[in-house]
Amino acid sequence: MKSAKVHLELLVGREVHDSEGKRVGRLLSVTAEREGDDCVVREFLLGPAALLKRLGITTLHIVGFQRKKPLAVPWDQLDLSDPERPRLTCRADELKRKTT
Amino acid sequence: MNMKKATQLALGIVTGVGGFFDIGNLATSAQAGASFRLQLLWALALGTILVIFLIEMSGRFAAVSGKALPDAIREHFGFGFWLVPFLVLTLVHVLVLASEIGGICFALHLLTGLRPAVWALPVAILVWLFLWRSIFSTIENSTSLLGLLALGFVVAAVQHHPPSGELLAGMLPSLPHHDPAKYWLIAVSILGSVMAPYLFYFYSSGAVEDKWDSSYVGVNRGIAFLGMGFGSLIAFAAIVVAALVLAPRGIEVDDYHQAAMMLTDAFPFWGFILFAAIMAIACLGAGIEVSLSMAYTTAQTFGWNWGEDLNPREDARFCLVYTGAIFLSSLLILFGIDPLKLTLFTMAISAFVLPFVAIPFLLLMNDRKLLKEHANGWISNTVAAFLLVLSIVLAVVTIPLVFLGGS
Amino acid sequence: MTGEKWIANGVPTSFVKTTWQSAREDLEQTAQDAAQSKARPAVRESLRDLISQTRAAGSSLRQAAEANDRPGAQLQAGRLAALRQQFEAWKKSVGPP
Amino acid sequence: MKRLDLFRDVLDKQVTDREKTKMGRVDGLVLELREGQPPRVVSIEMGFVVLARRLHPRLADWFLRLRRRVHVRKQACYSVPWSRVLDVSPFCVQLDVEAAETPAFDWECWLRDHVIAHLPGVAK
Repeated sequence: MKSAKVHLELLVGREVHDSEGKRVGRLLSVTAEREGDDCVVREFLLGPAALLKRLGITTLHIVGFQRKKPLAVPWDQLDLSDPERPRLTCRADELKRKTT
Repeated sequence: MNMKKATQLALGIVTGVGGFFDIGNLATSAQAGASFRLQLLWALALGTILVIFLIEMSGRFAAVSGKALPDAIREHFGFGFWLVPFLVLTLVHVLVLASEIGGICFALHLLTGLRPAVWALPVAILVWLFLWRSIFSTIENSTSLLGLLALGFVVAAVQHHPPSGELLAGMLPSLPHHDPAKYWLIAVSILGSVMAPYLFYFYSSGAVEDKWDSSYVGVNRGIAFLGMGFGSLIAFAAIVVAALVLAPRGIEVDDYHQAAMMLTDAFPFWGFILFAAIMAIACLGAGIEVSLSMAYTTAQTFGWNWGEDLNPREDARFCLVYTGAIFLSSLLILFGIDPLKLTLFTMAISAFVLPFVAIPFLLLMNDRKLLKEHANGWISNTVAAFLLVLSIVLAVVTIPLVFLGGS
Repeated sequence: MTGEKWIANGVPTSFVKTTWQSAREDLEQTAQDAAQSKARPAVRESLRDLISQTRAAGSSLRQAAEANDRPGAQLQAGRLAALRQQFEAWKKSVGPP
Repeated sequence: MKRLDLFRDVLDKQVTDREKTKMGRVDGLVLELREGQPPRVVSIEMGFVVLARRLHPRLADWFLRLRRRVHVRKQACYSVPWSRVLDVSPFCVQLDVEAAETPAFDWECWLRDHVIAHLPGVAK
């Protein structure tokens, strides 16, 4: 697979489904770490707040909008090959519960 | 409170007083007083309380985060969310700027008899020169010091001995006895003129220009309460004068000529000249603030270099925004649009776009990560929430009113 | 009110001219509305009469101001004030538009 | 800042050059998906066409067609490799570049030389 390029700004608030097509949440945050000159993605945070997407709000730190705790998805469990439809590489409940 | 802060507080209050009163307040106050005597004072009182809180929040946000409002809104909510309000508010600001320029032109028309349209270009050049040659602090202070002239309304109002009973009654919202559409339209226009969007973007950008930091929160609160409070006093006085001079003569203000004689009872000889001078200076100060506010907002939206203290060579795009805005809006006056009708229509539209201003406030001021302990307390939050509800009601009500009220 | 203020030297002559000019535009507008209105002919007639008298008084006030003739202006200002009274009375008799 | 939230701390952030001169905003971020390795941030993108694409792809195409006829900037989209990022702070993303030499300043310089220079009262 050649190294595919993805435009992150187009993924803001994009709906994410799991391997069986079940809706899991919206992409609200991408956590990364700087290593020397590089910056490597560690995990993605999915949130329930659909309103944030319509308003195009990129931050989830807004009082009162976080009913359910955002779902942390390690980098290797989200397939971004098709940016239009990001999908989990497994079922929602199989997500490794990594404590961030 | 060291010396530097004390002077900044004093200057801030003067700017608040001088900068508050503009063509929108003058037109809506004259109309309110002439048509409904003191019955609409409550609208001005409500607007003043809200604007005091909003100005305080804008200043506090800029002082603590070091970012002006447009800058922070784009960063926090993304380009998509900010683009629509940005375009809408830019259009409103062009109309407000045209009204301010129209005000100066009309004042010169009063003094010289030449049609306002004749003055459109010379006035545009005057406003532009103010911005092009002087740095931020001189602009802010010079126009506001001159703006104190508007206290002439307060002197006139006191001389007319307004009936205190009617004054107090006016402070409470009441239903109109005649032509309700016009009553509510003027009420909405008063709110629109008091809570003009450019005030907040200009004030927060100014706080960044003056390099405020979180130790300025106290100064900011003083400026917001005293500056805006005294500033609204002038608008109160304008309503009182119109109510005691024009209303008894059955004169309704649908043309600035009628308003021009408001001060002639109190000051028989130079009342007319004073009115024209106040109108010109208030509009000049406000016109400069609006054009600067547009330049700040645009530059911050796209991340350009900005700052009134920079030489035009260093921030070409920033300067060209206000240059373009000034001459574009002066065209409206050049084409002979009636300045008063333009002002009243603009004030109503300012009320209509309030939700675009209110929503970011509620969200931004609660960002604990950025504002830490200076984030909104429950009082500011309730006011911001109330404003949001009010602004949505205003947005729904304004358009039908504009057609019904026949502005 | 303009006449009254001009006589008291409160407003410049140019102001009288421009105020009268914009007042006349309003008068023409009212005259047109009256012509098209479906009110009873007698009512329309009395309004048209009031308007023409106001037009005459107004322009003579303007001429008086230009000729710096204070007594003349005083006379016209009085006529205009009386006409306003009649207009108020007419409005009451006709009831809300 | 070690850990970054790419949306909140980088996207739409004010960009400045070595001397803290403001030169635009982070309009876009490009990730590179690598086989068996975490995605890597490749570059920052700035420019109207990037913004337009965020609103609607067709808007971006229209904008590019417009550029063929009239354009000031050498490239529509100015992309900066992530390695040039000096620092990411709450205020700005600082790049190890000189603003005036980058395409981000093309408009600024063009307007300065062709418009501002001709206006009165400006030191050449």
